This record gives sequence, C-alpha cells and structure tokens, in this order.
Amino acid sequence: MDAATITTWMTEIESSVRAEKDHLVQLDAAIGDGDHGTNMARGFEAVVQALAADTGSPPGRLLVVAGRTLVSTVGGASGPLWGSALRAGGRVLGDHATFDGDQLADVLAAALASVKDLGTASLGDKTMVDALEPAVEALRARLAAGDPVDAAIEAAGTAAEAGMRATIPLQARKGRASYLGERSIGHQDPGATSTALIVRALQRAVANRG
Amino acid sequence: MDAATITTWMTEIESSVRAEKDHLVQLDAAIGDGDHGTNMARGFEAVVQALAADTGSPPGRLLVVAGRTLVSTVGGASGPLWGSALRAGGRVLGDHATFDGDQLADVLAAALASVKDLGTASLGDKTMVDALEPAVEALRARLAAGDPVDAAIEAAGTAAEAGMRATIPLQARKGRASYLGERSIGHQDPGATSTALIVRALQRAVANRG
Amino acid sequence: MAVETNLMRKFLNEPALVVKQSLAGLAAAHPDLLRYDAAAQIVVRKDAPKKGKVALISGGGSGHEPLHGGFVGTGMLDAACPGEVFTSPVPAQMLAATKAVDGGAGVVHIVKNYTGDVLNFKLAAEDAADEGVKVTSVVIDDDVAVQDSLYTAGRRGVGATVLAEKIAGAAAESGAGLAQVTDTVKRVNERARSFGVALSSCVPPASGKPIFDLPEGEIELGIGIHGEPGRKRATLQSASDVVDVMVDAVISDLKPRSGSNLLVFVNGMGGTPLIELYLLYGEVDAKLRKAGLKPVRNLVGSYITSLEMAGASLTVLELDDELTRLWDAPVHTPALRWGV
Amino acid sequence: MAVETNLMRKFLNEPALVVKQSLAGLAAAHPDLLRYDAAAQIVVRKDAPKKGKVALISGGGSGHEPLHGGFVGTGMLDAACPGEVFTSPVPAQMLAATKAVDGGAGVVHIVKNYTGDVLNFKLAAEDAADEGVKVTSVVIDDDVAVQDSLYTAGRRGVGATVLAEKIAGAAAESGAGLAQVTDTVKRVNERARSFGVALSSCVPPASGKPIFDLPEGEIELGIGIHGEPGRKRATLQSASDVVDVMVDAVISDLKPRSGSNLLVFVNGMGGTPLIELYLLYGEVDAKLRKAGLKPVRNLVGSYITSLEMAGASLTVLELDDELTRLWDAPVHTPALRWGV
Ligand SMILES: Nc1ncnc2c1ncn2[C@@H]1O[C@H](COP(=O)(O)OP(=O)(O)O)[C@@H](O)[C@H]1O
Ligand SMILES: Nc1ncnc2c1ncn2[C@@H]1O[C@H](COP(=O)(O)OP(=O)(O)O)[C@@H](O)[C@H]1O
Ligand SMILES: [Mg+2]
Ligand SMILES: [Mg+2]
Ligand SMILES: [Mg+2]
Ligand SMILES: [Mg+2]
Repeated sequence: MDAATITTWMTEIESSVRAEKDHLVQLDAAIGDGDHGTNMARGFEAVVQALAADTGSPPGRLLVVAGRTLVSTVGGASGPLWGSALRAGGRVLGDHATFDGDQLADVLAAALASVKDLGTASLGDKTMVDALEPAVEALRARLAAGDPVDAAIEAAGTAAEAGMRATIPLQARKGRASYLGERSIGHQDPGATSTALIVRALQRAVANRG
Repeated sequence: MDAATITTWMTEIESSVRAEKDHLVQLDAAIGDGDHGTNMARGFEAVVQALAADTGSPPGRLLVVAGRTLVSTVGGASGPLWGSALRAGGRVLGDHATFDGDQLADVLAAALASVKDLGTASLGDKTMVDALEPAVEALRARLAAGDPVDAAIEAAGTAAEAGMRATIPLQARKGRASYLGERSIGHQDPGATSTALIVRALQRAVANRG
Repeated sequence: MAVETNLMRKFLNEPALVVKQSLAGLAAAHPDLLRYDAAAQIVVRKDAPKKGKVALISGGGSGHEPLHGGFVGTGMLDAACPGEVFTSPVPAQMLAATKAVDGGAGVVHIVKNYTGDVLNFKLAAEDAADEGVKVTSVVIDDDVAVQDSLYTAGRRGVGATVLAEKIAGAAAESGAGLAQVTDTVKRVNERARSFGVALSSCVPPASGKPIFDLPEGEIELGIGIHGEPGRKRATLQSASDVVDVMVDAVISDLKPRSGSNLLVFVNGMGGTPLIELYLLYGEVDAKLRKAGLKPVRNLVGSYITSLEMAGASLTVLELDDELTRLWDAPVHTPALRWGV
Repeated sequence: MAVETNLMRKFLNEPALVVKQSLAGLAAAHPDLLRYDAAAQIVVRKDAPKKGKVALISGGGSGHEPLHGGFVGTGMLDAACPGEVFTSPVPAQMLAATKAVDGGAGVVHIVKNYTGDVLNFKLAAEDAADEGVKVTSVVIDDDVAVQDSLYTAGRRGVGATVLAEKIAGAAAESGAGLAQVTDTVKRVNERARSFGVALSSCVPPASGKPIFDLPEGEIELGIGIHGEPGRKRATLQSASDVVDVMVDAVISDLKPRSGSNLLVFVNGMGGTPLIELYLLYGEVDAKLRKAGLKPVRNLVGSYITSLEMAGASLTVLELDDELTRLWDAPVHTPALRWGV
C-alpha cells in the first residue's frame, strides 16, 4: 500500500460522510448539538482538497497534512481528536513510500492512542473510542493470526460497527452527551458512527489498491 | 325611568360584554390589537362595583360615576370614549330623579356628540359611531312618531346592529384598524359591535323598569 | 391560569399580574435609578421631582419593554406610565406621574400616536392643567408604513419614541426650558422615520393566543408594536431583500440631504436575537453609505418590542450638531447607559 | 438557500455566511471599539495590543451573542474567536487572536468547558507557547445542572463566563499581572453557579430544523447554551415555581455564607423578552433575601444566548470587596457599558 491508498481512503471517507451527513446530524441532535455531520463533512472536504494539491508526498506525510487540515477546519470535539489521530498515525509511517498490514495496524493504534490521550476517554464512555479500539484490536488479531490484510481490515470494520451499536445502551461520560446524564442512554453515539464509516472507507481503499 | 333603570342598564352591559368577551377579542385581533373584549369587560365590571357602592344617587349622577369609572379603569381608545360619553349623557339629566323617553334620547345624543368630539370620527369611519349614530336617530324618529319608548329603543337596537354590520365592507379611517388600510375591509368593527350590545342592554333595562 | 400559561412559552404567574410583577422586578433590580409606585402603577425616577428641571414622562401599553420603564433615570424619562399589555394607561396614571415629577418648570408628555394613548393623555393633561401644572404634549408618529392623511388616525409612533426620550431627556437634564424641550421632541419626531417587519406574531398573556397567525416562510411588512398585522404579507426574503424594503421605505419618506449624518436604530421586536440584528445592521449601514449617507451614530438591540415577536424595525434620524450632542450626552437608565 | 430560510423565522442570507455577516455588522456598528479580521475570523479590540497589559481572549461557537464579540472593548475582552454556530472555533483563530493582542504581559484564555472548546484552545495554547507567547488558560464550568465527576467531561461553562470576562477584564485594565488576572478568572468561576431552563428549542441556521422538539406547555430543566436538551423535561410551571427550581439548584451547590453579598445574573436565552426577565428577577431577588442573602449587584438581560431559544438562566456569584470593585470598574463594550 502507498500514498494512493491514503488519498483513496480520504476520498472514500469524504463521500460516505457526505452521504451520511444528515444521519450524523440527527444522531448528534439527539444527545449533542446537531453539528457532527456538518463538522465531519466540512473537514474531509477540506482534506480531499488539500491532498489534491499535494503531489508526490509519501503516505505518512499525507496523513499528517490530512490531520492538520481537520484541526484547522472542523472545530468542535471531532476536529482536534481526528486531526491529532491522523497526525499521530502519519508520524508512524515516517517517509516510507509504502506500508504493509502491520504498519497500517500501527497507524490505527497510534491514532487511537492519541484520541485517548487528548480526550481522556476510555472504552465504554460512549465516544468514538468505542468504535476505534475494537477495530484496532480486530485488525491486529487477524493479522497476527495470519489473515491477509483485506480480511483483517474487513474484520476491523465489522468490529467498529459492533462497537458503534454497543454505544446505544451506554450512558455518556465524555463529550456533550455526558451533560444529558441518563437521557443519553438509548442513543447511538455520532462520533462512534462516523468512526465506523472511516474504517469501512479504509477497507475500500485497501481493496482498491494497485 | 329612574336610577334603577341606569343600574340595570350597566348590569346588563356587564353581563353581555362578559358573554361576548372572546368574540370582541377576536374581532379586535383581526384589525386591532385583540384587547377590546378585555377592556370593556374590565371597565363595566368596575362600573357595576362602583354603582353597587353608590346608593340613592339620581340617574344622571350614576351615569357620571359610570363614565368616570370607565375612564379610570379601561385605558385604550374605548375607555375615554365611552367614559366621556356616559359622563356627557349623565350631565344632561342633572339631578332629576326620573327621566322619560325624550330625555333618554337626549342622553344618547349627548353621548354620541362627545364621542364624535373627542375621537373626531364621522359616520363611515368604521368605529363605534357607525352603531351609535343610527341608534340615536332611530330612537328620536320613533319617539317623534309617537311610538312608546319600548318600541323606540327596540328600533334603536336594530339600527345599531345594522350599523354594526355595515362596518364590515368599510375601510377604517380611525383607530388602530386604520393602520391596516385596505386590509381592514371585510372585518366587523369591534367597537361598533360592543356599542350594539350596549344599546340592546339599554332596551332590556327599559323593558324591566318598575 | 395553569391552562393559559400552558398555551404559551412564557415565564408567567397569574397573567393578570404580569405587568405589576415585571415592574416590581425592574424596581428591585434598579433601586439606585427608580422606584415603582404600585398604587398608581407608575415608575418614577428616584430623585424626582428635580426642582427647576423640566420633567419628561411617557407611557403606553406594556409589552414593549424596556420602553418605557427601562428608560427612566438620569438624562432620559422622569416617569413612565405602563398600561396593561398593549392597552394604554389611564389618565389617573399620567396625572399621578405628572404631579410626582413636576419640579415647577413644567412637564412634557411624550405620546405615541395611538388613539387610546392620545385620548387618555389628553384627559390627563386637562386634569393636570386644572391642578396648575404646566404640561405640553408631543405626539410621536414616525411609522411610514401607515399612510398619513387628515382624515385618519395618522401614523403610529414607534422607534422615534426611544430617540426622542433620550435626546429631549438630555436637553432637560442640561437645563433647557419647557418650550425648548418640547421643541426638541418635535424636531426628533420630524426628522425620524421607521418601518417594521414581523417574522412571527406574539402571544398576549391575557388571551394566551397569537394575535395573528403567520405561517413559517411568510413575513408581515409594515407592522406596529402591538402584534397587529402589517400593511401586507409577503413570502420571507433574504435579509438583504428585507433591508432593501425597510431602507427604501424610510429614506424615500425622510428624504435626508445627501451626505447628511444619520442615527441608525436597528430594533428587535423581542424574539429576534442579536446575531440577526447585527447582520441586519451591517446590510443597512452598507446600503445607506452606498446612497451617499453617513450613519455616524447607531443603536442595535431590542428597545421597543412587541412581547416575544420575531421581527425587527429600522428607525433613521437625520442628525444635526445639536441632536448629535444631545444623543452623546450622559444617560443612566436600566436600558440605556453611557457617559456615566 | 431560499428553502432553508423558509424553514426559519430568521433574518438570514446564505446560512453558511451568517456568522461572518453578523460579525461584519458588529464591526460596522462599533468601529470605535473593535475591528473584525475576516481572514482570521476574530474580533479584536481596536487599540490592541496594549503594551504591558495582560490580554484576555475568549471564544466558542457562535449563536450566543452578544457573547463573545459583544464583550470586546475597554475593561473586558481584548479579542474574541467566534466559531460556526454552536461549533467551537479552530486553533488557528485562537492563535491569531493571541498574537494580535499580546502586549508582552501574557494572554489569558477564558475557555467554556465543552470538549471541543477545551481541545481546540489546548492545541492553540501549545502553538502560542511554541511562538513564545505566555499563555494561561482557565476553564469555566459553572453549570450545576451537570453532575460533576472525575470520570466525565464535567460541568458546562455558561453564565459565569460573562462575569469572569468583565471582572478579570477590569483587573487586567487596572494593570494586574498574568498570574493575578488568571487567578481572578478562577475565583469568579469558583464562586459562581448557574442553572438554565428552556421553553422552546432553537433552530440552527445550517440545518433549519429545531434541535429538539418541545411541545407547548413543557419545559426543559438544566439546559446548556447549545440548544441541547436539558437534564429532564417537566410540564411548564408558574414563573415562581421555575424560580424555586433555579434558585435551589444554584444556592444548594454554591453554599454562600449566610448574609453574603451576591451578584445575581438573570439571563435570557435569546427569544425571551425583558418583561419576563424582570418578572423572574423580582422573584429571584425576593427569594434570595428571604434566604438571608444580599443581592447587591445584578445583571438582567440576554447576554449569553442560544440563538432564538425561549428560556432563561440564573447565575449567582458570591462577591467579596475586590470582586465587587472590579465589577463596578468602568467597562466599554458593545453589550456592557458603564463608568465611561
Ligand atoms: N473526550 C472525548 N474523547 C473521545 N471522543 C469524544 C470526546 N468528546 C466527544 N467525543 C466524540 O465527538 C463526537 C461529537 O463530535 P462533534 O459533534 O463534531 O463535536 P461537538 O461535540 O463539539 O459538537 C461525540 O459523538 C464523541 O464520539
Ligand atoms: N377616533 C375614534 N372615534 C371613535 N371610536 C373609535 C376611535 N378610535 C377607535 N375607536 C373605537 O374603539 C375600538 C377599539 O377599542 P379598544 O380595542 O378597546 O382600544 P384600542 O384600540 O386602544 O386597543 C374600535 O373598534 C373603534 O370602534
Ligand atoms: Mg456536535
Ligand atoms: Mg384594541
Ligand atoms: Mg389596546
Ligand atoms: Mg458542536
């Protein structure tokens, strides 16, 4: 996998976030302030533009640029969180022109670590962590078990969606939803939902690699 | 007719204005500010209380007290207009203990004159004048024709109601309704409507005289 | 009562007591500026009467807050007479206020042009004269949405009332005589024009029902401040289209000298927030400058309202040096304060 | 766009431009106080940077006007960073504002406690430090409706933000150093508590739909300022019942010394008019006095809003002599002005 994989990943995220924009807004309106869909769409639209301008950078560098772009265009909680996540993930790849499955797992693990570090959320707090952490673990486990990267990332997507659905019964402890206390129970977390979209987008990008 | 006739008249006005309160409010909401029913109800409730406290005054004096009470409790356009009207009407009777049909006509004529003087409205301006003026003329004409007072005041009520309905096609030239310009056309004037109630109340008071 | 309040999105106890309870709160919040005489239902400047100072009073129906009670204080009104919601006060209130503030130099009645206000103030002025108080009255009629004519009630008094109270209040504070203060009110009224639009109706507490029903996406053009419908209804346009209508209506009637200095007052009707009022001000300011006029002073906020109505009005006053100086003079009231 | 605006009772052009156009209007109305840097989307005090003066900046999502842009001026904020409606600004805005106002004495970031605001300000503070600017940050979290805990996002920052900006702004204006100004913000936050209620939702311009749907006759208790639903929903009670809930929530958490002096801030959410806010103030003032407390200062009006939401919040700050003196100190901003 190489720079094209990253560019495709970002384009895939942009189109699926745009397609799911209203759904994400509805989810956020129920337990937040109704802007998650707009925030993510605005951010990844800017990322796609930024990467279009960038020609010939290595994949790690592209992820850093994508992260910076999110930080500088999204605002809200998701901007700095996903922004730092992609920056951290990009640094893992350094200047390598290509990367393999294990390195991809390292990228996602670094992204997860930076989200948890910045946001201080743990599994079960009803945040994006609840989708991202199971995805990282599934990816690692399947690769360790010798599965090909496509199968492993497919499992990661399934794990992310399971984690996303698992947020429904939870009471939020982080983010705006936590202000609702028990009223946050019974609603799916918007950030976990967009995270599942992001992992599924990665799966398509990996599948389409040259 | 005597003081009791006046007291009964005011009590009759109070009950019919209270009964028609919402209707008067609706009419005023369409072309005014929706308080005519509340204003008239508040005013005549106070009048009835004031007259209950007053024992033994002659009829003219009672009308003056009623007028003062309206001025001091209603506010809005209808307060000073009906207040001055009753005061002017009361002065006509001086300290006489009783009055006949012609004197009653003089009372209503004086009331009309003071409304027109204070409000500078003429027939056709879509105001209470459009109900009061025909009532006064009908009363005078029937008495001149030798009709008994009951029949004459009955005719006055009919004339008042005709005048009231005749305000519907008019464009208002006075009062709040005038701000609507052509949009005031097609609505019945609230003040003309309450004026018809007041004349009908007088008819009942006259009929119930001892 | 529970039933009535349930029809509304209002903080309310007994609807019949809303005016009295709100005035009590105003007095509790501003004891340094004013007192509330509950018996007479008037709001009086704390240090009234001021010996030798011309006094200004105004009044009208409630529901237009901060007008008028919020403008009682140094450099503006000496007293306010609040009627029930949208119903003019009664002469007894104006008489009590007139006597409470008369410092011997006379009292100016600032009257918004509504039949009820005019008639009740007229009766009060007669009573005051009988009691030997020098009273002058000026009727404010700045609303260009109403076609004026000798045979009608004439134009409504709206936004110019706030400007007249501030500017004439400064003149009185600076020691001007009765004739001069009266003349100052008249000059503000002559040089000011207003036009208002509504995006919603409002709900009088007594009835608990909207006065008119305005579907979303429609707009009432040429409204007053009593929730009355406007001159015409249109479909909601963009803010800049609405500004075009307001500015054209006001300027074509005011006909200011080209290049003249203006005081621009963008007023909210009670339910429209500041983010929108400033957006409107930006459009108005730009449009006036394009027309070669100079907005040198402005007031942006909800100062003469119609309960919780969503909407706004534009008032433009053509300034001269004296009016500008009087506008800039210190004022200290609950709703307007500067220079002190 | 026509479609979107038709869903709303708002003065609006392109919904995506509402924040920029409103800020342009603010700057056009108050050129003597501030300027709007459209490129950086920040509002900066006209005479910034003030050499040797500690600077204060704040920011957050828009839709809370006059917060924060309306508080930029003498004796309050040096700059404001407005994000999109209900979305926190990005670090680039805070960095630009920090550099624009730094007079060498350091810059205090006043941050309302929302994850988005906190994280974006955190990244900005790191960048500013990299560029050699002394920055301190204080997070405001005064909303007692949110149960606090080590394991949650903690309480929201609401009404105390306005009081902290005014009081710390006065300290900075009077020459206090970075540590002292920072400490002043912290003290206000420690001694202030708030609680809010909504009678309606509000409509973000971007979506054109109410965030939650609140039937007439129901009320949301414990809301924030982003149109988010509250802790619980109840049927609308009388104003004095609502005041009981607000005062009890605030006082039981603040636990002021008996007989202590209070600053009482009754805030409108944007769509609730002054007649109701003063009615509420009257009830609050009386209830606090009954409880043996002394409301010696107050602020009544819509200063930290949630678009056009109908509702109100109560903020109580326990005063000491220094906080009182700083509150009374001159301030000159578009939304708060006295002593000058
Ligand atoms: N402390 C946190 N750690 C991890 N994720 C968080 C945290 N706070 C919020 N989130 C995620 O951010 C999402 C909300 O993002 P968004 O709506 O764009 O920002 P905002 O809440 O500022 O409006 C939530 O659904 C949640 O998944
Ligand atoms: N100048 C006038 N002359 C006579 N009647 C008038 C005049 N102005 C208004 N009215 C009457 O008063 C009525 C409205 O009374 P009301 O609603 O109680 O007062 P307001 O208009 O001040 O709210 C109108 O329907 C009209 O009949
Ligand atoms: Mg959100
Ligand atoms: Mg009326
Ligand atoms: Mg009325
Ligand atoms: Mg947000």
